[in-house]
Amino acid sequence: MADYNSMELMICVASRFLENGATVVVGTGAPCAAAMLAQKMHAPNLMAFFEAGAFAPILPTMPISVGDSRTFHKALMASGMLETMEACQKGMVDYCFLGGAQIDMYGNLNSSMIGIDYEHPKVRFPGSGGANDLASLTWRTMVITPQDSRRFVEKVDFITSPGYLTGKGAREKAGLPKGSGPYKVVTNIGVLGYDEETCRMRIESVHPGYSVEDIKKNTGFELLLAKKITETAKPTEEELRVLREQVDPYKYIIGRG
Amino acid sequence: MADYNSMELMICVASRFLENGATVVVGTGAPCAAAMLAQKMHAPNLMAFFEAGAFAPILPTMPISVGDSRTFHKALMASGMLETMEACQKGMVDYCFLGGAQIDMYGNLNSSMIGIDYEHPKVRFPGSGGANDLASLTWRTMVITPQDSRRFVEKVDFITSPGYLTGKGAREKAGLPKGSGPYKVVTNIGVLGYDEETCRMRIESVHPGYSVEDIKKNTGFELLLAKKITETAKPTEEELRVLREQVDPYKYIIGRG
Amino acid sequence: MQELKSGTRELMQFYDCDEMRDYFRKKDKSLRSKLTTVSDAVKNLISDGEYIAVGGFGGVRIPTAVLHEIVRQRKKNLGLSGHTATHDFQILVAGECINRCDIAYIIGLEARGLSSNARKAVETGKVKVVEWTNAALAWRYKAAAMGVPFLPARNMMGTDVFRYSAAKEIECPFTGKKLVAYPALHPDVGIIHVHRSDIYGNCQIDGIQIADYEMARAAKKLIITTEQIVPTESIRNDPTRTIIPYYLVDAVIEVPFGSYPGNMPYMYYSDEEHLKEWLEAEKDPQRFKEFLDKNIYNVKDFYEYVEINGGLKKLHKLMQIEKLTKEGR
Amino acid sequence: MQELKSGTRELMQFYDCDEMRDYFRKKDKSLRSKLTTVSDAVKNLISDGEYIAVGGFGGVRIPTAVLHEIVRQRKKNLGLSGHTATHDFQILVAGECINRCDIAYIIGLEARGLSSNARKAVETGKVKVVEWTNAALAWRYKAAAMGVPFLPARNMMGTDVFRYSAAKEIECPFTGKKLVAYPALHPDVGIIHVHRSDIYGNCQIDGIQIADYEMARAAKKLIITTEQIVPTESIRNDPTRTIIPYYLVDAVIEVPFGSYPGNMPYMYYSDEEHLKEWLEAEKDPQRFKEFLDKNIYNVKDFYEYVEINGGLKKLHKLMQIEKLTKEGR
Repeated sequence: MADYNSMELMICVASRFLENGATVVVGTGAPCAAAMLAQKMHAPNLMAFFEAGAFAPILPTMPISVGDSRTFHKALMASGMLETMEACQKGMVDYCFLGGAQIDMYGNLNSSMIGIDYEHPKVRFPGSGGANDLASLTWRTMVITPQDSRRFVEKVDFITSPGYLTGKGAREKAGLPKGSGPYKVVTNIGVLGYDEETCRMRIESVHPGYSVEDIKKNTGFELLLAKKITETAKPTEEELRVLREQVDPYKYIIGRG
Repeated sequence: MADYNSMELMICVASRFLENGATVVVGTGAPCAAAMLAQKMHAPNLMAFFEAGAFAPILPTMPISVGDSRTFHKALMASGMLETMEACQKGMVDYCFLGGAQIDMYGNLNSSMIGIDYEHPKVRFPGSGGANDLASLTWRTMVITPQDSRRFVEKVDFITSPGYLTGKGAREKAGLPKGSGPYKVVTNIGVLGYDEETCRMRIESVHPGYSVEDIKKNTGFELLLAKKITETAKPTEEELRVLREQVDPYKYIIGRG
Repeated sequence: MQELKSGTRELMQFYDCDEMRDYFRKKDKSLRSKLTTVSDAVKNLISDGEYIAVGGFGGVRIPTAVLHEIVRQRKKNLGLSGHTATHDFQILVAGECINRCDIAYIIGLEARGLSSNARKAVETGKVKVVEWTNAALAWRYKAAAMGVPFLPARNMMGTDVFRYSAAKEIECPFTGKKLVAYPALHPDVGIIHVHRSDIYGNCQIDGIQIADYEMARAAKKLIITTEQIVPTESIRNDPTRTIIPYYLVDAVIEVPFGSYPGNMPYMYYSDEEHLKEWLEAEKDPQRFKEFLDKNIYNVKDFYEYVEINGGLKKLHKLMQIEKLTKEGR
Repeated sequence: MQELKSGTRELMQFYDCDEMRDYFRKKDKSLRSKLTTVSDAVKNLISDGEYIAVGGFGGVRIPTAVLHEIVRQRKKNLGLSGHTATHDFQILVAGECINRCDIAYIIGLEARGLSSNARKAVETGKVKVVEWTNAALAWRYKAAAMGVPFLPARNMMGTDVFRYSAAKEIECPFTGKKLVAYPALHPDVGIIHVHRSDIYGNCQIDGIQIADYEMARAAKKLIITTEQIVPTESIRNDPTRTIIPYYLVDAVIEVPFGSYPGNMPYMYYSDEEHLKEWLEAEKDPQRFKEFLDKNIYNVKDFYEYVEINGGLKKLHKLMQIEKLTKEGR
């Protein structure tokens, strides 16, 4: 039985959601590792974009910046940021991966500030970057994040990237493209998805060694339950081998797990 | 004294309006020859664009199409049509050269159709191409055309490219950029400009061998007179030499004069 | 604020941006070979009644082989985006393939004169038209390429081109200025001839790209003919030059000298003799019929068309003219 | 139709499109040498209070020499377009040169962590901010580059980013859809580092251009630093690669390794050691002051800055890392 750390687990689990033939805008870190792992395992035809303008590179090593030269190493196209953003706006891109300091039950993400007074934030974060764009314009937003109740909050202090906003139909009513929105949240404890009727977050699978209670305990709002909650399949030996030997041999990402 | 034909005369006269350091979108034929002549005479720093995307070429010979390979021979940039059009829209381009089947006293040009029923034109012409764009977006529209009263009409059947529309202030009221509009009309008989108060066409100079009466006789509307009407300076020997030897050695254009 | 006007015509071609999102979501984006034949590409990707757009500039970098095949397969009731459509328009009208056209520039062949046959088709109403300009159609492609339903601009207002268009005036939310709004134009099929493509459809174009950058990103289906197929490795070695990425492309066909009788920048100049012959032939219906039989209907493929018009010797001359080692025209 | 909202902030930087037309009309477009020095370019082209934009991507292809010189000349009250501004933002905040910023991404250095000094400047209000996104700022450049006062898009709506922006909602005249409208952004001064330029400012960039195509066309004044000056002939031999044409450019300075400590694609990788040292130094005010004295204030020019951080030996290592012949980080 393979042993693994929580970063390795999250990357393996996330990678399985990326099907062959899909398109994904990835960032640095875990999302990039997940996309690379998917390409090497079950999705050789997963096409990866980077928001600064790189299309379908052959990644030689982990990029530090979503605009650095690694992101367009042996790419099929090195273009500009709006090439990526407009491909997303046209509906060409299936997935994006985002993170944030806070997430709420509708998948709204905050990467801008902590505090209630915009002029006087308690803590200021970098802001949207391309996160709002990707959450608005790709079809499905994925999140990879450690789970705790300070991060999974009833109400985010600031909506940087739109989830389902206030619930079903709210995105469309706000003007965002029809049919787009949050998809999965992969944490160190389990996998969360969204209830189709209410657009609220729900527990879909629990990682080996954890319970539904563990997930609830680490969440600051009431979670719904999927009809059938499964146990997450462990990383396979093959997944771990490829991840460790080919995707992240220098442990830039999995070393943090 | 140099001898010349009317095409040579028109090209020489038109070229003198293009000052050094100016920018101009040229078409094929006489405008292209005028721009090349200006560059070789008094305006080495006249920058020529073509509407299909060529910037500052070194023209080896006359292009047949405003998009053919001659237009970007040794160019500084080979881009796209919108690069040119947006440069115009931003106010980067001083001059354009247009023609048409009809022109009226406000410099409105028709290159679309003869007839009064749009669905059933008596004669159909190619249409705007880029003409409307250039007349709308560059600062000053120049016209090189033979003059007769079938072409210089009271009312054009169809406004393809905007002159001053219905008179002073009409362009701005219609939404076109402030301060732009028709500038000079160089014909085989004389040079026409526009009265600042009324924006109506006026006689500014008369070519050698012709009279103000000749211009009026060949115009289907009442022309105003500039305060001082001059006789057009003849093409100089140097102008003719450069035009014939360097600009159009195969007489593609000046052979038509 | 003054009254905001609208053009008086109906839009010939318009897809809602959410409808297009659904379409592009489903489009196969896997890296698979798109190699096919001209005949199969036309048969499988262009249906009667669809709206097409042709790359290049009328007589420059045009996909002649595909245009001829459309005529040969007797496609009917096509719509066309007439963005400086010259020889391309002439071919499609000769084959009676189109019945409607968003026009900027049609009928003419620039400095070469006018096509009497194309003119007659428009004058008699066989081809229905709506007015635009070169920039307007390019901006319509650009809106589509960006995934927005319209773009604002500052031309066309106050003229009859606007009046007989399907554009609308809007008020700028920041300045209060009057602007013209151009609706996105997504052709059903785009057809572009390029210098180089790999088997997947990653394309490079040398020299001006006219409006092909935008059109390639606007079209629902995209057919590429290319002077040569290059290894994907050469694309990956210089991805900065990729103008059309593979996931937009549905068909790739290697057609050397594929822009003939049009100009292919840096490679060969236009065949002015043949274009003149075509214009002349149009003047007499019987002669034009024979001309079309000889050059298109009774011709098997593009090789044969080139062959009967001078073959390698003619091509060599056009290469010399392009490279300025021989005098043209 | 539902109510159309507006962001609650004021626009930091906006020029009317007719005002910009007058400006661009008067801009000298003659083909003259723009060669100058970093120090003169900053002295003559950047005034206190102006609004600047920095090309590249924060730590990739950045014009470091100009940024340091802005600090050295103690420019004040500059505005900044914070389009993924990372190390560039860090430098300008360290010099206390900026007092306002249109932000998409600031404070952070992506995977490297956050700048405590930059964060403090924003948290304390020393740098006033208005919210946007990367795409929004790029579209604002694009609107300016096109010569229109705004562009429509489909992001940002429904979020607090919109709420604390100066964007507006509009209704599409063709579909009735709600869209966000982004006002044109014309920086007073754009600063871009490129791979190659001639003395006039015709520039080529290898690899992704981020938003520099648009920004170069939006800026009122444009400063170019370049890895190398090339003969104009080489530009004319491949005009397809020209990304920035000369008439947009006001100053050209040859600065080899000019993106150091940032990454220059295909040439050298970022100096992660130095960037880490910088982040570390920020943690203690006294130490940070010494760090800045050492690296900027007491340094004559960019050569010296490179020299004290390892000189040729360091540069060689970064070239090896970029070319994957040596392990980085």
